[in-house]
Amino acid sequence: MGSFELSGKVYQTDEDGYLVNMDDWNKEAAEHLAKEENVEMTDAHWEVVNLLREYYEEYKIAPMIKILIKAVGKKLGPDKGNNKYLYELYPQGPAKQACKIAGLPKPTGCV
Amino acid sequence: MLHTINKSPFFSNNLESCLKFAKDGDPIMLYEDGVYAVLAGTKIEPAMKDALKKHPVYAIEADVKARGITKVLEGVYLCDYSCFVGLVEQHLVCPWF
Amino acid sequence: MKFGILIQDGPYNHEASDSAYNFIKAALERGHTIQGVFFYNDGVHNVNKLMDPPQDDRNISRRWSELGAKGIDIVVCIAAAKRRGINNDVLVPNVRISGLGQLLELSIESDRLITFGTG
Amino acid sequence: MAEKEKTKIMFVMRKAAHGSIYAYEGLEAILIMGAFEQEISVVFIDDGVFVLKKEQDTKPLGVKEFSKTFKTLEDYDITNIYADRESLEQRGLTADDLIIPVKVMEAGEIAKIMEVQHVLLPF
Repeated sequence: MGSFELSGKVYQTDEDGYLVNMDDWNKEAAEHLAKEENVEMTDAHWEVVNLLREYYEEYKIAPMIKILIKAVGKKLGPDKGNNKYLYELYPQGPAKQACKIAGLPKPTGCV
Repeated sequence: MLHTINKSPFFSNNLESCLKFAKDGDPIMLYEDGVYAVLAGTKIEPAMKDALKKHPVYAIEADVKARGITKVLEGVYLCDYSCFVGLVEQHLVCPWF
Repeated sequence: MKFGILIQDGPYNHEASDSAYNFIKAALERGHTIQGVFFYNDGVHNVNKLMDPPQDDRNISRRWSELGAKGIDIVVCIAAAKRRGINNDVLVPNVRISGLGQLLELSIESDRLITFGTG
Repeated sequence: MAEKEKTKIMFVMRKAAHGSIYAYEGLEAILIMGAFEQEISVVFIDDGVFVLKKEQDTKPLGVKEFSKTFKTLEDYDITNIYADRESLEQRGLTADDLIIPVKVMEAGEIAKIMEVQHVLLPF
């Protein structure tokens, strides 16, 4: 468990740095989480993060990588719906890093 | 397909659902509280008698004895876990929980 | 034959653990192989070493540990375990925590998979 | 069984959504096991059909609204989803009341599909 503070607001995180309360999420928190992951947020990064949040809102689950690729392909076009593109944006794994930045719960990883 | 039932028919509809889906000739294994179905003289006796015409019905004897069930419906095979395993050797198992 | 065993409910509250154990014993006596035992849902409570039943009662977690010592793969689902506060620190010996992928593997590798639980 | 042959696994969902965890942990199992490209199917019988009821609002209860997660099954190419006609009818439901499309079938037809499975998992 940990926490960080931005503009006077405290954000609780779990042992892996994921936000404890999804509802705490905002752009500023996302920027902070990205920095921790050594990710420089560009429009392309935001596209994926926003898509993840929409996906969660609709399905109440963070998609695993295979499904994320499908969803990105459908929404943002086939040139983006592939492993290579997503790993360039999030080298440590798009499902893991982008989910964290998007403030989604940690993927269960029960595999 | 071997159907397994572990709930009393006086408590749940598992036996009822099982009988709806079971094909004639499919064996049924009653264990745990499922064995209350073999008690004679109850309100489900007619349904069980009907089931016994269509299915071989087994009940784990240890569960039957532990529950003081002495009046067992005719045609029910009282058996042990070795017999349960023997049925699983021959059939896909469909558990009704 | 190779049998896979799935256990969905906890010890003592319900007979499921006993039935599964009796089934496994009978299967071994008949010369079968137990490919693995997978604990899911409240079943994860079966292998908690903090279990301390009265002397005249069976110790359910010890039973599973003993089967594990015989070489049977005893697996606890990590997602179900985490949810219920079960981790490596409280596991009896000869049991491991792993993912649901193991249940899939058990389903594939066993000739029959049989489930015990409450429902 | 031949190495490349897919294993047929059917999830048999017979319990309602929030009174116990079976439906939710069953769904978690479907999603993880669905990722391994075996032949997964799901059948909703008895109170299991309530799991898919539209318009669930779990906010007041403070639990996850996981009925929505069933919509992701098609992303996993899990399209063999069945419901027992009589179970729906007895509960005053039709396929239109459900959050995802299902193949509504008679018990006898469902039993035939069950018979050809390698494993039946109850939730």
